[in-house]
This record gives sequence, C-alpha cells and structure tokens, in this order.
Amino acid sequence: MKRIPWTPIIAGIPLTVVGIFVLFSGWIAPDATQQDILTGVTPPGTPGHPFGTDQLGRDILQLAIAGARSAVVGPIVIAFGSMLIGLLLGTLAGYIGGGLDIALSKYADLLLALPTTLIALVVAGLVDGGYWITVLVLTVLFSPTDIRMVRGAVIAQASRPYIESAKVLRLSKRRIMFRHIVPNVLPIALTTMLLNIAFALVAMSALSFLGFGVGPGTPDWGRQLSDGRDLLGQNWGAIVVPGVLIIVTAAAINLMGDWLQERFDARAVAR
Amino acid sequence: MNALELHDLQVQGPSGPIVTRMDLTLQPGRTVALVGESGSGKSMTAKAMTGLLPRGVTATGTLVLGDTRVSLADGPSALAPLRGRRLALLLQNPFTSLSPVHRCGMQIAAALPADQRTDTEIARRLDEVDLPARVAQQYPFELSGGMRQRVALAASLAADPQVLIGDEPTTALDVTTQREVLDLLARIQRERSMALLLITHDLGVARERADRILVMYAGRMLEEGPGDTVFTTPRHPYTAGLRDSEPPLEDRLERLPAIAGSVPRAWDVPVGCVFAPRCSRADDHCRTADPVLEGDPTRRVACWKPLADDEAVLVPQVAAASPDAADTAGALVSVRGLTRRFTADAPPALDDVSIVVRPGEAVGIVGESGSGKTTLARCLVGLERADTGTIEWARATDDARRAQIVFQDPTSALNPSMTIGASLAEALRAGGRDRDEVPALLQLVGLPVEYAQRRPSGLSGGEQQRVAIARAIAPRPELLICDEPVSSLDVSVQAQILNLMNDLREQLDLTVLFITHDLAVVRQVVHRVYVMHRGRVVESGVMDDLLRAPQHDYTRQLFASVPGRSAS
Amino acid sequence: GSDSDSTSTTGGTDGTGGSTDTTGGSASAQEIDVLTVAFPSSVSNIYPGQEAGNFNYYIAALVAEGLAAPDSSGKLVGALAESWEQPDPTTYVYTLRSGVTFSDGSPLTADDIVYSVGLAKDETLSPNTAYYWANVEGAEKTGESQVTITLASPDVAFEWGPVAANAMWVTAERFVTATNGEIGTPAALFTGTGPYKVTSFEPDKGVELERVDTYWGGKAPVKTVKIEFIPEETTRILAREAGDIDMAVSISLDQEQQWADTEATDVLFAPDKSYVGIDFNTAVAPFDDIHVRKAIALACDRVTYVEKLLNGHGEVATALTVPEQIESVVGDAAAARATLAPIFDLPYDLEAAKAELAQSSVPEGFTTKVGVSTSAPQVSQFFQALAATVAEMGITIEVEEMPVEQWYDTIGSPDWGLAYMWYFNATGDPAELISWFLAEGNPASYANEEVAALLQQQREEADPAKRVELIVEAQKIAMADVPYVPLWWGEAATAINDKYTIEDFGPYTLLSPWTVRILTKE
Amino acid sequence: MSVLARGSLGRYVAVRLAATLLLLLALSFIVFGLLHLTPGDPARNLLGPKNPSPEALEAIRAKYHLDEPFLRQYFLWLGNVLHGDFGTSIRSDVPVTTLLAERIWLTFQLAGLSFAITVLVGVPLGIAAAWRAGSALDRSVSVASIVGVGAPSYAVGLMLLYVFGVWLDIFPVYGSGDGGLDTLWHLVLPAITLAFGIGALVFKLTRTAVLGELQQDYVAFAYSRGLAQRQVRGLVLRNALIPVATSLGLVFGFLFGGTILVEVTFALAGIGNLLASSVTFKDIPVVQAITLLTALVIALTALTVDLLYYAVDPRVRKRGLQ
Ligand SMILES: Nc1ncnc2c1ncn2[C@@H]1O[C@H](COP(=O)(O)OP(=O)(O)OP(=O)(O)O)[C@@H](O)[C@H]1O
Ligand SMILES: Nc1ncnc2c1ncn2[C@@H]1O[C@H](COP(=O)(O)OP(=O)(O)OP(=O)(O)O)[C@@H](O)[C@H]1O
Ligand SMILES: [Mg+2]
Ligand SMILES: [Mg+2]
Repeated sequence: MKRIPWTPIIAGIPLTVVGIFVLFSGWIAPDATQQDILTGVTPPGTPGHPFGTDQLGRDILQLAIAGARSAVVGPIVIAFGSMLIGLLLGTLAGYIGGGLDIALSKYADLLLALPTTLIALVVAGLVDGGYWITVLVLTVLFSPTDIRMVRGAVIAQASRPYIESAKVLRLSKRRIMFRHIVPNVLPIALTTMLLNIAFALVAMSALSFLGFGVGPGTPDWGRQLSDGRDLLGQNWGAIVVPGVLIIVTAAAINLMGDWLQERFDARAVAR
Repeated sequence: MNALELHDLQVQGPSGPIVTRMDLTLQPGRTVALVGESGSGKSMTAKAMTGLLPRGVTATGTLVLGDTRVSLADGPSALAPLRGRRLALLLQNPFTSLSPVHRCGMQIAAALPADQRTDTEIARRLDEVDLPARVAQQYPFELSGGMRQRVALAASLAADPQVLIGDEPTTALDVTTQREVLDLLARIQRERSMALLLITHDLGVARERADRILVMYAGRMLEEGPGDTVFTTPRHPYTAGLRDSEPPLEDRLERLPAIAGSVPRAWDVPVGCVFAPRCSRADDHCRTADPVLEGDPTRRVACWKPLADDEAVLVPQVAAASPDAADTAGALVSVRGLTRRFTADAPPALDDVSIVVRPGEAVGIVGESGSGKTTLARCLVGLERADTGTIEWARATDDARRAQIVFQDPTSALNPSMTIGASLAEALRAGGRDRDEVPALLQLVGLPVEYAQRRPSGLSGGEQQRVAIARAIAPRPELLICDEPVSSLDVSVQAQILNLMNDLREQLDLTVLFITHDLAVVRQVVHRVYVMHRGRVVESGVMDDLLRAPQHDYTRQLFASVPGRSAS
Repeated sequence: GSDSDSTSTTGGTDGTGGSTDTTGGSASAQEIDVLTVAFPSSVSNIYPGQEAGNFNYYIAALVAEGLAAPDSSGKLVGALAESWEQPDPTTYVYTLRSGVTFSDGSPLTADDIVYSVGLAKDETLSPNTAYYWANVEGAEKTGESQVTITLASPDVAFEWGPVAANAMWVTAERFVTATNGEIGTPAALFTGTGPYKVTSFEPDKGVELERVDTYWGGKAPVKTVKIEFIPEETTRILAREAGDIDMAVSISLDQEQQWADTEATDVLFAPDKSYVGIDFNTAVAPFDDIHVRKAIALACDRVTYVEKLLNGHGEVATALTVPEQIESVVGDAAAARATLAPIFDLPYDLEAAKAELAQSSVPEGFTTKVGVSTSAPQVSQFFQALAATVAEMGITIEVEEMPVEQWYDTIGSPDWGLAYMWYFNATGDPAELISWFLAEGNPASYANEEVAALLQQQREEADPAKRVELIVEAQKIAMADVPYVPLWWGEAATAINDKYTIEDFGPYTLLSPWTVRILTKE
Repeated sequence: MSVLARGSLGRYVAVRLAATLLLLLALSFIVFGLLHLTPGDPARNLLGPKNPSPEALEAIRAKYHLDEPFLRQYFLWLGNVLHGDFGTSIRSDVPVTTLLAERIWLTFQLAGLSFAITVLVGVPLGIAAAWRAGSALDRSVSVASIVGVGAPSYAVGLMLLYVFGVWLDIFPVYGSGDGGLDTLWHLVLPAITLAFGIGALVFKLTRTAVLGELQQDYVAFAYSRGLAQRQVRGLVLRNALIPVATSLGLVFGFLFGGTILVEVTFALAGIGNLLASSVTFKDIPVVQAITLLTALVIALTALTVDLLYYAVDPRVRKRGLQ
C-alpha cells in the first residue's frame, strides 16, 4: 500500500505546462509578437485577449506563453552550469586542498566580490548584451556559491572510513573524488541547483528590470513584467500574468527540489 | 514486583514486521541477557521499549514499568517522561552516540539533576567508569572507542535509572575494559538494585552476567531460561548452534561449528519455524507450522523438536596444533621504531613500535582500547604518517594488492550512495580482478547474492561488516589487516568469519594482521601475537607459549579478564 | 481624482498645448507651510552649469536668476535686469534692477553679474553652459548698475544666454570662493537672488529650500519646499496615495491613468518644448540614400504613435523648432502651428514608402539597428512599432535598449546610421535646435550651403518676424532632404494635490520660480 | 610562542588579510579595465544630449586625467588611493569619500537590518520546522519559503509598500528618514523586501541541517538518557549551526552587494543606487571605490565565517585553520 506522492504531482503540473509552453509556443502562441498598435492597450477580458494587450497591442497571454522559453531555459542552463562548476572546483578544492584550495577559494571570493550590475553592464556594453552572454555571466557569478557549498560538504565526507577504505584500495584521486565523494555531496549540490534555478529566474527578470535583459520585442517574462509595471493602471494583466508565471514556476521548481531532496539520504545533506 | 514487563511487543518496519510476539520481564537488581544474531531485532526491541524507533518504524504492545503501564501504540511521547530516571538506553555504536562538538563533561552533566552539574560531580562520574577527569574537557573524537563508550555509560547512568538497557554496551571494548565495565555495571546494579537488560552477541558475557537469557532469532524469541543452563543444556537447536560457534580460549579448533546460512530478513521469514531452513533437525512439520514459546515459566522454548539433555552436549574437535609457523623467509612487512604522537599533552599513540609479519603468517595484535592498535594499522596502510620509524614492504609497488584493511566501525565503512555490488566490483577491479566475482564474494562472506543490489543503510551492523571484509579481500591483498573485524558481530557470524579467515589464508595464502581485544578469537586465527599496551609492544611470541606462560603482567591480566570463565 | 475631473480625460491631439487645463473654481495665493515635490530622478549637482539634465534647472530656477526671464508666453522680460538694449549687433547693455539682494541679505552689484558671466563661460566650472558663451568676448561693468556684454560675432539668439532657464545663474564670487571653488555640491550648495535658498541637498535623497522673505519679486506662498528624488514611478504614485508628497513633476505618461485615479490628485499637462525625432546619419549607407530615408519617414504613422504611445499627450511634430518658440512672435498657438506645418509633411503612406524603397539602392530592404535609452520607453515602443511596419518591406530594425549615457554615443556616430533625438529646448529661441541640427557637425552629417547661409542670416536678423521666416525657410529646404524625421513635440505632465493648482501652468513654468505660482483652491 | 607562530590563529588572520589586499588590488585593476572597455565617455555624459563643444570636452577630460593613457590613469588613481585619496566624482564633482560616507552607512544599515531579519526569522523557523517536520507549521512555512524564493524582489517591495505603506499606513513609503531610529524605521520595509528571497534560502538550509542532525544516534541517546527537549535542542543546534553558519556568511555578502533593486524601489540613497548610476555614467572613481568597498566587506564576512567555524567546531580547532 504505497502513498500517492502528492508533492511531485502538485509541482509537476505547472512545470509540465511551462515545459509545453517552452516546446510548443510556436503552435500555442503563433502571433505572440503580432503588433496591433491601433488597438494599443486593452484591459483583461477584451474579446480575443483574455488578459488584454500591451501598448503595441500584443496579446499578453500569447506573449507570456512565448516568453517561457527565454525565461526558463536560461536559468536552467545557469543553475546547471554553475552546479557543474561547483562540483568540479568545489571537490578539487575540498579534497586536494593545499594551494589549489586557496587558489580556488580566492577565485570564488573574487567572483563573489564583483558587483553583478557592473559585470552585466560591462558585458552588455562589450558584446551588445545578448541573452546567452547574460546567461554565461550569471553562470559564472552563480558558481562561487556552489563551489563553497560543495567544498564544505566534501571536507565533511573526506574523513569518513569509506573514503579511507577507498584510499587503501589505492584508487585514483579522480575516482575517489568523482565516484565516491561527489555522489554523496550531490544531494546538497542538487538542492542548491534547484534553488539556483529559481534565483536565476528572478535574477534575469531583475536584470530586465534594470534594463540589461533581453532586447525589446523578444518575448520574456522578466521583460514583460518590467514593461508591464507602466501599464498597471490600464491593464493589470500585463504585470500579473508574467509575475504569477515567474512565482509559480520558481515555487514549483523548489517544491520539486524539496521532494527530491527528501528522497535522497537526508543525512548526507546535513553532513 | 517486576521492574519492567514487556507484553506482546510487535515492531513494524516500513517493509514488514521486524519483531513479533516478544515479551520479557525484568526484576530489580537482576540481569536479563538478550542474545541473537544481527538483524534479529534486539536493537529494535530496545528502541521500542524506549520509544526511540526510527522514522517509519512503529510498535505495539504494553510496557509495564513498576506502577505505570504504557501502551506502545500511543507513540514515543507516552514514554518520554519515563526515560532517564525510570529506564535508560545505552546504544550500540559509541562512535556516533555522542555529540561530536560537545565536551564529554558537558554531555554527562546534561543528564545530571540541575543541582549536581559540578566539575567535581562530573569527575566522580568519570571516575566511576574509570576515566581520568581530563576527559571531561576532551571531545569524543579525541578518544578511542572504548573511552567513548565509557563516557556514554557514565552519561546514561547520570540520571540514575531503575532499568538500564545496554545495547551491546561492551561490543567495542577490549576484554579488560569489558570486564571492568561489566563489573561496574554489576556494582551499580547492586547499589541501586537496578534492572539490566543486556543486549549482546557475546555468549560468554551473557552466560557470565545474566540471571536469565533470552535467545532471539529473526524477530522471534526462540528460547528463554536461567543463565547457567541455557547454554549448558540448550533446548533449541539454534541455541546449541550459537554455543558451538563460540570460540574457546583453551584450544584451537580445527573448524568452528558455525550454523550454516545466514539470517533471513525479519519480514521474509519462511512459514513454519523461522529457523527451519538452517536447522539440521527440521522436518516438514517444522517447515509448515510456526511453534510458539511454551514450557514452564523458567524454561521456555519455541521448537517442535527440542533437544534432549544428551543431545545438547558439545563435542569439540580440537586441532592438532596451532597453524604452522610460516617459513621464516624474508619479512612481508617489517616495522621499526614507529612513533606517533597526536597531542603534546596526551601520551603517544605509538611509542617505538617494531613488528614483523612474514608471508603466510597470521599475526595478532592484542591490547586494550587506546593502546595504539588502530593507529598502527592506519600507519601500515598509509592513512596515518608516523612521526619517526620505518615501514619496509616486500612488495615494491604500493598498490591495492599490498595491504587492505577492515575497519572496526562497519556503519560508516561503506559508501552510502553505492550499492554493495558496486563497492565490491570496484574493489575487485582495484586488484585487477573481474567484477563477476561479486556473487561469489558475497557468498564467501555469507551474504545472500541479492545483497549486491542493496545499499549499506538497509543492512544491520553485522551484514555491513561482512561486506567490508568482502571488499577488503576482493583485491586479494598480500596482507589483510583486520581492526577488530568481529567485535561488533554475533557468534555464528563470528565463527563463520573466523573460519573464513582460515579458509582465505589457505586458499589465497593470505597473510593476516589480526587486531583484536578478544583472545579467544585471536586464538583461533593467529600463530604469533604482539601484546600492546599504552602504545608500546609489551610482549610478543607464539600464541600457545604465551597462553601457557604469559611474561608481562599486563598479559596475565588480559587473559584473566576473558569473559565466560569467572574471574576466580 | 473624480471622473468629472477634466484633467484625467486623456486623448485629444488638438495641439492647443500651452493652455493649462486645470479644474475650474477660483484659487488664490495662500500661505502653504510645506510643499513636498517628488522628482523622478536624482540630480548630483544643483548647479546646472556643472551637470546636464532637466531637474537641476527646476531647482536652480527657485534659487538663482538670470538677467532676463521668459514670461508664460515665452517672451523674454526683465529679471535681474530691468531692461536692456542693443546699440550694435554685437553689444548688449543691461540695466540692473535696484534693490535686489542675495538670500543672505547682501545687495546684488554689477560686479556680481560680471563674475557670473565669467562663471557661466568657464569650461571646468560650467562645462554644461560654456558652449553657449563661446561667442561672447566678455562682460564689463559700464556703470553703477549697468553691465555691457560684447559678442565676437552677431547672434540674436544670444538674448537667451543670460537667462536662468538656459545658461546663466547669477551668484557672487565670494560665495564660490567661500566654498573653495565648489558650486552646487552638497557641501557648497548654491546661493543666488531667487525667492528660495537651499538649506540642504543630498544626492539620491532630496533638496530642501527655505523661502527668502526679502525676495524682490515679493513673498512666495510656499514657506518650505521639500524636493524628494523617487526614481521608481509606482513608488511615487504610492507616496502620493499615502499623502507623503503634494506634487510630482514629469510623471510617466504610461502611468498617467494611475496618477489621475490617485486619491485627491490632479494631473496638469503642458507642452515641455521637447522635440523627438529620427536622425539619419546621411554619411552612412544605406541612409545616404534619400529614398531610404523617405521610405522610413513615410512608414511612420505619427498620428497613431502620438495617440497610442503618448496617450495623446503630445502632438505630431512638423519641424525641429517647437511652436512655443515662435508663439510670442507669430501671435498665438494656432498661428505658430500653422507656420511650422509646411516644413515637414510626409503623411503615413505605406505604399509610397514601398515605392521609395523600390527606387533606392536597397530595393530588397536591409538590416539596421537603433540604440534607444532605457529612459525613453515610448521611443523604444515607437521603433518596435516601426520595425513591425517596415518588416514587410524587407527592412529589419533591431531595437537595442541601453543606458541613457550609451545612447549619447549613438548620436551622430558612424556606427549608428539610424538614431533618434529627444531634445528638451531650454530657451524660447526658435533657432535653438537648428543651430545644432542644421549647423556644422550636426548628427545627421548633413551639409547644404543654402541652409548654412540662411542660418548665418538669421543669426544677424534683428526683426523677430523676419528671423522666423528665415528659420522656417532653412528648415523647409533641409527637411526636403529628410535628414531628420520629426516625430512629436512632447508634453510634460505634473501631478499635484488637488488642494492646490498652478497659475497658468505652461511650458516655461518650471523654468521660472514656479512655487510662486502655487495657488490654494477655495 | 608569538601570535604569528605557524598554525596560530593570529598568523592565519594575518595571511588572510594580506590575501584580501591582493584580491582588492586585482579587482581594482579588473574593474578599471572593464570600465575602460565599456562604450561611453564621461565627459560627453556630463554634457548630456547637447551640442558638445570640443573645448568643454577637452577641459573636462584634462580635469579628470581622462586624456592620459590607460595604465597611467590606473596608476595615478592607485597612487592617490594609497595616499587615502579616492578622487572626485566626475558626475557630481564631489570627493568620492564624502559622496560615499553616509551612503555606505545607509546600505550597511539596510544590509544589516535585513541580515538580522533573515537570521532571526529564517533560522528559528528552520529549526522549528525541522523539529516538527511534517507539522502544519512546517508545511505552511515551507510553502511560504518556496514562494518567497521565487518572488521578484521589486514585486515584493511594491506589494509591501502598498499594504503597509498605503493601506495600513504603518511604514513610510520612500526615503531613508533623518538619521538614527527614524532611518531604521524607514528601512524596515526595504529590509524585509531584501530578506524575502534569501530568508527563504536560509530557512531551507537550517531546516535541512537540523533534520540531518536529528537522525543522528547521539540524539536518540540523549533522549534515552531523559534529556529535556531544550537540552537535546542545545546539542543538535550546536551541530547544525556549522553548515548554517557558513551559509549565513555568504548571505551577508549577498545582501550587501544586492541592495540595488531595493534602493531604487524605495528611493534610498545607498551605494547600490549610486553604483547603478555611476556605472552607466562611467564615473570611474566612484565605481572603483564602491567595488572595492563591496569586495572588502565580502572578504571580511568570509573571514568571519572561518573564524566562526573555528569557534564552533572543535574538530577544526584541533586541525587548525589552513
Ligand atoms: N531504520 C530502519 N528502518 C527499517 N528497518 C530497519 C531499520 N534499522 C534496522 N532495520 C531492520 O530491522 C531488523 C532488526 O534490526 P536490529 O538493529 O534490531 O538488529 P540487531 O539485533 O540489533 O542487530 P545487531 O546485532 O547488528 O545490532 C534488521 O533486519 C534491519 O534490517
Ligand atoms: N585523530 C586523533 N586525534 C587525537 N588523538 C587520537 C586520534 N586518534 C587516536 N588518538 C589517540 O591515540 C591513542 C590510540 O588510539 P587507537 O585508536 O590507536 O587505540 P586502539 O588500540 O585502536 O583503541 P581501540 O581498541 O578502542 O580501537 C588513543 O589514546 C587516542 O586518544
Ligand atoms: Mg543492534
Ligand atoms: Mg582501534
């Protein structure tokens, strides 16, 4: 008699929906970027526009559906990328230790010390902004957190007997690190990653807010949200739709994260 | 009036029953021993009685403590007020039962009545368990296993409970300490007329200490009787089997008569008698009908074909001599003047230690806890650097095949995220062997083959240790170092493992450095021993000679304190 | 505000800007203890000579004055100078008003004026106004209360130089030396003859001003003016909602509706003399081809943009000059618009646009980019809309948003063939923008002798009416080549506590001592 | 044996501080370089969208050494810094030190307050939730935290503004008040906004850590000895604190460096606000000063974390900090 795992179901539904948006927006929202300036802003409930339109007469809902891709894919890449960096460098730093450790943690400090806006702006200025550049920058800027998390966890694992047995088997450092330690720090890394996806989602929308996001005309939740702020008076849909999408998606990701984490050995996470 | 009564305990695990139809009675000042193989449900019984079952495990039944009666179905909260003063539990694993970041003194004081939390009181409590006052200021990780367990004992006694449940409280201790601790327990018991439930796998301890003995198997109680008769005239074939597996100190047996097979999981026990599959006397009736515990209150047995007195006597086949001394060719490894000092204030862990191990030899190292055995072992396998001294190996290349080690603590010795199969396969590959030897390897250490798919967390202590041994021998190392390999195992497994050791030595002409505190055990395996004391080697020689005429008085004391034969 | 409130009715490009539509009912100058005003962005220096931007002009207008000042119709009248005459084209003689004192009570002297001219001309102390004085030889005291300013070459536009709205704020040397050369910084502040004196200034936080009771122009109704910098528009609205502020200048037209719906709030609109238009860099292909420029110009549906993107607050621009700059010369608002109408008149016509492109060097279309300041959302929307329109002609316009500072670099840069200008006219001089946009080194790299000659002429033409003709003529000729596409003339909206109103609120109001005009409704 | 003896704490700290200085040096160069690579010309920015006169541009460039070659500019700047002179803001012509003085303090208060909120709310809730895992409290707070992580800070900020600033009219809507308690009062809403997402993270980390400890044998043993909840909590928390403490160190750095959005939303004159505008303006001296300041704060918090580690974990103390 197995209990129904409600959490993944509850979290799964919105994620599936967003996933569908990402994959099939072309079909679901064909005229997302279709302008109709003569219509201009219309409130929610306008015929043909359940959530109204923006200044350029674009349908808020379709725009949001089309916006899922750039809103979600980037953050996932960021979180996953920074986790990989974190796992690699964090494990090296924690297990090999010594000069490498110092070097790596200095590197992490350096990254942590850089003001995000500055980097974002400089890169925007250098390479004409660009979505993937922003993603790359954020990946790098997110990694120090993962590096430190992993490093801490690795140091905790390294002194345990099973690692010592592995040493006695004269397994290569590489194997000990990536076959033995990494799987046991993976839970904490994955938790951080899932949280990072949510953070990256918000971070990217925040960059749009400061004017360093995707270019105008590109459908993107963050972009839509910051554009929508001006329309609050005329069409609340413009801010509510992308806002809710961001919050719900991030929440669902976290929920999923927690559930997965509980399925991992909680002990490994705490150590 | 009874100090504690347990009626019809049932413990339910997530994947099935763990303990079934268990009841027991404790009298003030009396000791009841609960013996059984690992996985038989001893710890779960203890945890159920204290309301400390892990998540997902529930219990039913009634617990009567003096005048209070608690239904275990009511959950842990019902037992909370009783813990400490009424009954306390001393856990099995001294390595994890103390908080790593709190000073020992503090952890003892925590359970003391508020007004008694003074340094002098703590010092007294430490002294009670024969620890110096300085330990109060030390952290658990600075102490060896034995010392930790004594700290733990002091802590569990702090609130002066009426009933103490010791879950293998002396498993990790060496004989001298074990005797001291057991004597200590007995004394405290007398002083407070405290009831003691002693969970152990050491039949010697049970026989020597218990007024009554309960024998558990696969979550069932198979036999109950007075401490002096249960093993002299066992009624249940299983009890007899246990007794026979126990190694004698006097002579070295050709082969320990171990019980075949391994313990069934508590939930996939066969229909009929749970022991039937391993029982030589079992017939169809045994395999179909489940016997209940019956007989007069003093002597109860759950068996369709109990042994008669004459069938119950033990006929040991004594071996001709101790294993032949190996050809005194070049040493496999020779250690000279090894010294290791961890902290400036404490005495050195190793103090000018020199030993030699020759190919094919089985060498023992005995000594009390804290004497430096583990440190020496760690130095040998390169996990610890010695301050001074040299280690010379016959095998030039420093690879997996030079030396392997089996650790004392099984619970953390296996990678929690790897399946048993993966761990073993890896070890095999490290020794240049093939991964499809895994099933053979598992059988070799007496584990069901399906275990290859399991992860360590699903195994009981003993099962984990077997895996650890399997991993250590997988690369077929020239030297196998065993640091207390059987100290947390029950006798039948121990017997199997000791036989295994000897088999392995013959099959793979394995050289073994066997570290233990149990002379009877070491007796069965080794030819020569080194006796260590406070980081020095105080005596060494051929086992038999040493037994016959121990030179150093520490050695004498060691022999004297072997359980089973009362100190007289 | 209530729906009956006429100010909340949007739309209507009737182009009769300048007329302030405030709620009816009589109002009078009553003592107001504190007036809290929220600016949408901070100033880092309150002396406009140091830093560009509009908002320090609004602050300086309360603190210091020039020799002349525009009246509500944009006509220059005496300020610190009672009167002035022009004996010859390069000489201006100003007669100072008597009895003027600085906020510390000390009297204003001719030497102060001379010093202030020097200050405005100084490149390091006043980088932002120096260019305006480049043509000025110098100023000298030619009498107890008389100052003479001489120019290198004739320039009738100079009259607008010594005006607080534009390029001169009179102070005294001693104030500047007292703060060892610093002006307008939080430490130094800024002292003038205006109706208020600054009591505190914290960048990104705000400015506090106290009324000067000795002001020659009489006692202003507002005792203390608190200026707060609140960059986030929604926060500004909430601040008004909570009654923490009385007034908000240059509110976002997108959120005009929210402002209007805010409790006890009126929204006043007035042209802000701003010009918004496309710049083509005629030196950069394909914009060196007039057909391409025409094609794009014809594709601009300017009427709709004003209607939709500005909610009708603004009007379709037909020239570089804004109507308010000629209103006082040609008579009234309507006449001004009539005069400017013929200068640039290419109505939206997609077919014509396609035809133009067909004749061009790139009949199949082309790809270009345009840099838009993040501070100009309507412009971004305009270009997105334009991009959508011209897409079907095979023209791809990539709109890139960037910080305002990076946008400056796009102006007249060879990397940006397509750019735009959002220009705030400081003066009422009809030649203000063209003397940049049609003169040498203009962002369009546009050159035309005929136009150049006309520009030179108008500089010397003393008769305003004739001068306007020259200016209009010059623009007609130039705009025929479409180096620029005027899009719209902007309107500024100001939200104010409906207890108060601003006396004939117009394009020049905030550039003159505006708090003097705050009235309390009966 | 001296304070700087090998392996001693004193030496460790000294080494770390030295390393931090190097870090700052490297950072200053990188930022200086990056700023040079960005498009835009400060002198031009000063003039705004006007017809720039070459003379004026020249004069400004000369005044701020913008006409010098890159390396020379950098070393000029560095030299002055070593003499304690951080230069003058190009944009406002005010000495950087005076410009930063009270802004730092404000941002510091903001970060500090929201750190306090994060810790005082996140950690206790995390503990409580782990203690009653699966309880209503646990579920509800977990859900809240889950939403919290996802909520864009400016959205949260505006929401809080509307509810507490306008509806309930408890807190001021904007600005930083006039010093002392009033400022703290003004900072409450911004601080909450800032603490929202990161607080959720801290809550999760704490919960996870405590849950992990609760599974340990020593907890069961403690209970079996009849220790009171309070005492057991003491044991568990000390153990759980170690992973949590590290994260908290990062948190403060994160908060201190991440105040921009909130400062803009709530119209606060902090360094975040200043940085945002100075970067786009290319006001090099200001950006340099703020960057280094942020870096310094972050480095110091990191050091504090390690010292905290040293204080709470005897194993580390035994091993000594490397
Ligand atoms: N946390 C758990 N959840 C579910 N089942 C468990 C858990 N821990 C142990 N078990 C199972 O319960 C059974 C009894 O375990 P228990 O620890 O009581 O055995 P034991 O007699 O104490 O063995 P040992 O002598 O090794 O301590 C074992 O088969 C084990 O697999
Ligand atoms: N990492 C360590 N730090 C400090 N002291 C240590 C450490 N490891 C061991 N010691 C000390 O070294 C001495 C010997 O320890 P060791 O574990 O070798 O003894 P042992 O013979 O293995 O004891 P046991 O039989 O209980 O395992 C003990 O007094 C212990 O306190
Ligand atoms: Mg057990
Ligand atoms: Mg040992």
